[in-house]
Amino acid sequence: MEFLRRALNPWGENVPIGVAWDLIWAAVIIGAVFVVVHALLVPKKLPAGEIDESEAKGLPDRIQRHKPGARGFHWTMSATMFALLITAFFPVIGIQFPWVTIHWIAGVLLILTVLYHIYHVFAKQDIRNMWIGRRDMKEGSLGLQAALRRPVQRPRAGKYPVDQKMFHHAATLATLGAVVTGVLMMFRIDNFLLPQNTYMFSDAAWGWIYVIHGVSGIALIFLVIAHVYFAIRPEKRWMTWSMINGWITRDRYLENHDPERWTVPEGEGAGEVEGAAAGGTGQPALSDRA
Amino acid sequence: MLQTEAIQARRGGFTRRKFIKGVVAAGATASVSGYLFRGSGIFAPMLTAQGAVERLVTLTVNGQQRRVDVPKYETLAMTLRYQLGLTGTKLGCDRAECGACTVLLDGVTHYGCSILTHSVQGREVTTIEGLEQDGELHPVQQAVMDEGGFQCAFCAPGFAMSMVGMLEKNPNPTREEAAVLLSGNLCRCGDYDKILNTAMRAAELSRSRA
Amino acid sequence: MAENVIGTDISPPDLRAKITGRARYAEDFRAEGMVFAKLLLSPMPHARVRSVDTSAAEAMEGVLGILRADELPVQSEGLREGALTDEPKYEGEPVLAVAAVDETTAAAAVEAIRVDFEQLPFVLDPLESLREGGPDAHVGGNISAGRGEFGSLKWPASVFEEAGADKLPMGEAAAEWTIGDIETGFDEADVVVEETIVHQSVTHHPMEPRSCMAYWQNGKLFLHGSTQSTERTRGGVAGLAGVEPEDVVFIGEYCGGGFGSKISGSPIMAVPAVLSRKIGRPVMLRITRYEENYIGRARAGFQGWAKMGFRADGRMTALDLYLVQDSGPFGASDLFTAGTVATASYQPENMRFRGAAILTNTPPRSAQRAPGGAQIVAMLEPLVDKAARELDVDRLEIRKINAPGHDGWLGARQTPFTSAYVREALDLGGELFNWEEKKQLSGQRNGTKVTGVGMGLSPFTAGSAGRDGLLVIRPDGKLYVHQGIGNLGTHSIADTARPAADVLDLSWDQVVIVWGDTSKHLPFSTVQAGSQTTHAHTRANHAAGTAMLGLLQELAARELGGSPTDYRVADGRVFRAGNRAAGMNFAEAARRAIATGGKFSGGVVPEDLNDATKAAVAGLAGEGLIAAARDNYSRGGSVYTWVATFAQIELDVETGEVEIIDLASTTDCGTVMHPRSLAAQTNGGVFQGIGMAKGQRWVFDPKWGIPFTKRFYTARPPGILDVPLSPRFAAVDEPDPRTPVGAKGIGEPPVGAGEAAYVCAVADAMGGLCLCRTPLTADMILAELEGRPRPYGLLETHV
Amino acid sequence: MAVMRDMIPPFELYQPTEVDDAVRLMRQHGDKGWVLAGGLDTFDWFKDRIKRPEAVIDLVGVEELRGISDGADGGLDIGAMTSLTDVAENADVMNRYPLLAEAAGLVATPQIRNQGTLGGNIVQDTRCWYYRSGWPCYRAGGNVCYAATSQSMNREHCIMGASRCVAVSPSDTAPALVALDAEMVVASTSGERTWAAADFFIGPDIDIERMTVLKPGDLLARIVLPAPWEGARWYFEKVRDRKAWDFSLVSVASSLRVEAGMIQDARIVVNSVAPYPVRLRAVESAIRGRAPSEETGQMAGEIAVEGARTLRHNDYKVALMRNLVKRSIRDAA
Repeated sequence: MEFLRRALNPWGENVPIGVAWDLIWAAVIIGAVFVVVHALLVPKKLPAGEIDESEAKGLPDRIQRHKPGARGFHWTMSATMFALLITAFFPVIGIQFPWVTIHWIAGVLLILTVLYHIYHVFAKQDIRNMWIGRRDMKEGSLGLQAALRRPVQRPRAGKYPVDQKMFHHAATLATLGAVVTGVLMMFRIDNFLLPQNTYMFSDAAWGWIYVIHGVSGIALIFLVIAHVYFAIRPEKRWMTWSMINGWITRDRYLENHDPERWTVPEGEGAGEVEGAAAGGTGQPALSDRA
Repeated sequence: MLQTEAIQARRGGFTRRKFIKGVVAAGATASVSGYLFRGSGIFAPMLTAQGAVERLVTLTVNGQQRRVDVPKYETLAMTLRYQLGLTGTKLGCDRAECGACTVLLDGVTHYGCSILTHSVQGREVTTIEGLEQDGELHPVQQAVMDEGGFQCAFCAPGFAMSMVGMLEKNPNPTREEAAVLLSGNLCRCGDYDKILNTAMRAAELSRSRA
Repeated sequence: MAENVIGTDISPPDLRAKITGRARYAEDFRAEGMVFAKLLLSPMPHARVRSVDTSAAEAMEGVLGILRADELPVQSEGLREGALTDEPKYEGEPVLAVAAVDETTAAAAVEAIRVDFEQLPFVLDPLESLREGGPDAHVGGNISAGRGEFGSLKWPASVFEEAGADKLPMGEAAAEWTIGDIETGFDEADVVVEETIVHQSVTHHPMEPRSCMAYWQNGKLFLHGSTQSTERTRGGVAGLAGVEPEDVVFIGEYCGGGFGSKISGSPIMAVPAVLSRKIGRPVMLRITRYEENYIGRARAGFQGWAKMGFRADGRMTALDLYLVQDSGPFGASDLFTAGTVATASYQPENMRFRGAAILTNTPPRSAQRAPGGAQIVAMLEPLVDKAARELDVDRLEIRKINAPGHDGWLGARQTPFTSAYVREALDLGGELFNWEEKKQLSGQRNGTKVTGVGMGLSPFTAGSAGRDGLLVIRPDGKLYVHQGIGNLGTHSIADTARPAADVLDLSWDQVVIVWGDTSKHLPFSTVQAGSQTTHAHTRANHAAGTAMLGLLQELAARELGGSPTDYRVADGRVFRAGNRAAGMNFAEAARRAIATGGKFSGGVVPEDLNDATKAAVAGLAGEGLIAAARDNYSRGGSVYTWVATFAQIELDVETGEVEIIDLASTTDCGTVMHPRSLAAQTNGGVFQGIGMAKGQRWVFDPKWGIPFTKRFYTARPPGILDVPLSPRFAAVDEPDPRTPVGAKGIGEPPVGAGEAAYVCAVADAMGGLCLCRTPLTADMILAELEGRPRPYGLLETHV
Repeated sequence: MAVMRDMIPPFELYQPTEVDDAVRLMRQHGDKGWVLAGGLDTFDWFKDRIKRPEAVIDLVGVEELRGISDGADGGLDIGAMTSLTDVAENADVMNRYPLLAEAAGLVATPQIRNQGTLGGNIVQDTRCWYYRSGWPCYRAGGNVCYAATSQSMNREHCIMGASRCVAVSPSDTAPALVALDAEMVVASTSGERTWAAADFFIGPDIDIERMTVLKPGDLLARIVLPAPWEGARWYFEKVRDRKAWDFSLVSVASSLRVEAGMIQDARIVVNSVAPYPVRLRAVESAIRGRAPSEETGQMAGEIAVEGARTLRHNDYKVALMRNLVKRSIRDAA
């Protein structure tokens, strides 16, 4: 299978012009296989972990996991991401419509959200939450064994479980790849933000830019598939809900998170208004244990 | 030429089978020391796929039936020049732009460089060599002699064929009409004035002969 | 008596062959076992071949051989062009050639060859190369310093800033000459006009591409090619093949148009010549229109500036000219001709000519019908109109005021003309076109169409001196005129034989023309360039005819007694004056000549003949009464022809389209040899000029240095609907005193006349506004009329 | 790989005599197949060795694709393989749809009109010389438009409808057919489908590699001229550099229904200003109820060029389009 699309430039030099579109299907298939295999191997319900009530004191019943800003970012980003993937790949697979303008505008939005996110994590959040350390490694291996029904003590994570961190970093890489090349590619299309500058780079350089853009986009297809799959997994739904309403229950917290690694300071509970509003929606999340 | 005539003319050649096959007819196979694309070299073993045409075709050129082994991608001008030895049909651009290769198919002017030989089976092909009838010049040729037509004359055969086609369409053209009917041919010597004189003279001669 | 054939219309002896398809041009020849060659063209405008991998191609069945540049006797080096090169200087320059059993295989083989090119800096626009640090077309430099050496010409940035975007920058010139004092000239002027003007380069595009076929037999090279001058091509071919001229048989019976691009064959002839020897098979190299666009030569373009001063009475007191020439990769001499030609219509009292010929990475230039002349006429004539308007002098009148008389002079050295009936030609044209009435129509509007009338006066060299003539009277009583000149389509192959027939008072049907194959013993003749043929070769054949007359008289006296002067020649007989019975016919003369031998049948020949002619005579010796002679007629002065063309056009102000309503041309080209052919030559040249003015294009992508006008439909030579249906023509028909025949050439002058007449007529329709660029396409005209931005910068080239 | 031109690469040739066989062959070979009608666009691609199909399906023998006949509900049916000459000189076309006859009669040259087909003229590929040079541009599947840069030679390119690609539609008959509200009947193995001429042409924003809705396997079978626009007032003009063998710099086609000196209904189409024939709906509605006068034309012209975006060398097209739209109303007969 060809990984690149190549062509002769006007001077007869063989240059890359983009990624082979067959890879779209490769990504879809790999994604599907992953989902199926995972669904078959990993049990939907994990045994409830022990809760040490002693740790509970002083904690509100609802603990905020995602600040509104973080959630806002997440959902705008996912919206733009879907817009980008649809406008990018549907025309290629034969569902045709005027896509270019939507695509680059969605891209610009994505960039804005990413910029906001970067600002947000540095200003408002503790980036260490995303670092992968030795304990994350241990957590990872134990988690894997637990998932494979090994008789091990299921580890408790920091604010973010290691698999979530890994996904985040993969997504970051792919997104940055697509974003950076995407900005450059805007110099080759007619838009009101950047002047057209077709010959800014050599054909070969341009070719590689298009390749990276394609590869990133195709990688994102797989990542999105995996992400959505986990989001709807029963045993992870409480996390999904937390991305909607922002909080998790104290029990969830104690069961899945290591207070040493994710210490919830006093009063760091979910705001009353939000709590009330989220109360109802919170229920299913609560009811799935017991 | 009328629509229906065109269809008749073409039907003539075709057996009504699913696919057109070369009409097998009398007439010796033309020397297949045929030049340009004798199909030897790396393409010799190209097999004929199911339902595809056969290489051996029978052409009707200047009233004679000629059996030729023609690659499927060969144009009529090449077949005429390099297989049938009819070099009067010139190649000025090989792109249907200059008219030096103009021939008649069923009396209608076509660019010989831009039609497949396989597409003209069953159609009457007339080239410059076919105008002269036992020593007597065609009115168009006579007109050229009378008017001292053409300079380098590389375009002459093509122009002559266009004039013959013109007479079929409009035996009594004005100078303007003649120019329009000859507008598919280029003359780089710029001898258009003399060419138009020739065309008008040709019309005059053919009227008087008819 | 004499002169009975000259001045009448004849049917050229080759016409029947041409119109029955029997005329064989180079690509119509076949040889037993003939194979085909294809060229690999450079994909880059300037590059160096690092390495070539031909293994895949050589492995193909049917591939017979590959020819590389280093195998050619004539190598591409510096300003010398080779048929193939490892340092291509323009996109499309042939790099190597492949021979195979058929073209399909050859083409596939070329595609299978891997060439690793090192891309080198290139330049398309001469002005870019003139900037400090600007790219050069050659590694060695951007101008020719003579003797094949390169030089470098760069102008400081200040020169460009001074000029701005809309005026030609004029730095240090590479060539310069003056007449009188230019400043004084402008001081004396009452009106001064000035413009920056661009003239596009234009590909020749003859109908017949320069295909050629070659094979070897007993160490002799047989080459079928397309050329303007047969005998003078043989030597060139010998050089290309690396053999002696006597080992070359060149066959070129017909030439499908040359217009200066096939003066003595083409460099590409080396490919079949050398390749066929290498593989031991006849090789046909079919040149396609696409390839012809690259190797087929082009007219050099100019970016120029002109300033003219006139006295109130219309006399030109000063002409200041600066031309930057686009010389292509190997140079062109249009620039120098242009300056000279400018003097031939205006006889400026003071003049300064400055110019620079800059090398560029665009297809090679060569002479093209009035090289330099056509360009400068089309560039300057609109300025003369501009001045005429300001002076309120009639446009025809102002040309008559400045036109040379018989005391006229040419160029920097101010050499005298042999004859100049310019005013006569202008008057004749004024009548023919009905100028006085037509000029009233100027600016008249009819619906969306505006009428414009204009004229162009175009001088150009019309011959110098001939070489040798060779005649044979064979026992069949016919006069065989051996023509070393080529059959380039002008009918001169026949017309130049007429003087011989006339001197011998022989009817035309008794004349046989021998031409087109150097094995047929052809004399060394003039090259067919510079409108030489008619003037020069009528002289040569007149000399040969006179020699033949002498031999006939001598032979008769010897055989029948008396002295040679007692004998007359007429109607194919030589006889005693006053007694037609006492003599013999040519057949008898031929037999007696053979019997007598010696100088009568080629045993002895004049010493001053060229060796090639001597060899030809030796080859014919004993076959009849043979006369060969060199043209020793007067050589002083400059032989010039003038053509005046008048045009009436209609300009559609809503579309910018122009239609030519009426066109009339007149000429002073000395004695009219062949009226119908002369009219055709003139109209043809005028149409070629109109084509250049109206829309023949030469467009490159500046980033890649690759041309797009490679096909007829993008290059746009004029078609039959782009020119007027009934152009009119008349000639002054006054003999030029410097030649016994009185004929001057006509090939070149018409081009500039047609081009200028068109440009001036369009300017007239636009109220005297000169767009100062050719081609003058609808988009440019419309943009101007609508007051929209110019489609192209004033100095922009290759558009 | 070295570049080679002017030699047709070998292919397998099929000459079906029935449409069914033709479309079956077309489906069988998919994008490795090529439909050959008149061939005047085709052979340029083949000789440049840029398009190299494995199988060529020559329609020369498919008689049902030829000929002009009365349509089912009035109007006229024209087989896609009918030669342009036959279209231009057919009595019915000349009398009932002179606009089409005129347009067909102005194509290239007599020889090309004799051999070229109406279908071929409609579906022919663009003449952008960057694309035609085989450069890897967007339209050729690449990642760049060579014609839209600050130094490109784009005198012939578009002033509207561009989306990355700035090539224009070269067809002369296309604008005429849109102006006549013709229908395109497309055959494929899954039966026939009909498109309004206006929807038949697509821009690069939707598919940068095609100019029409036709996909591999689709065959333009015939063109249906509807009764409604029979005998309407019309105007066609093609501005070009040469009077023969040239493509339009800009062309205009209009159908006007005029009653009591007022325009009741109109269809005005301009070509070679966009990648597809541009139907000027805004102009059409603006001129309804007005007299076909110089003023109306002037106004129409101004509306027509609103939003035009020029490239380096094609600004003149704005003026040319404006003037031609004016003429198409003022001078319609």
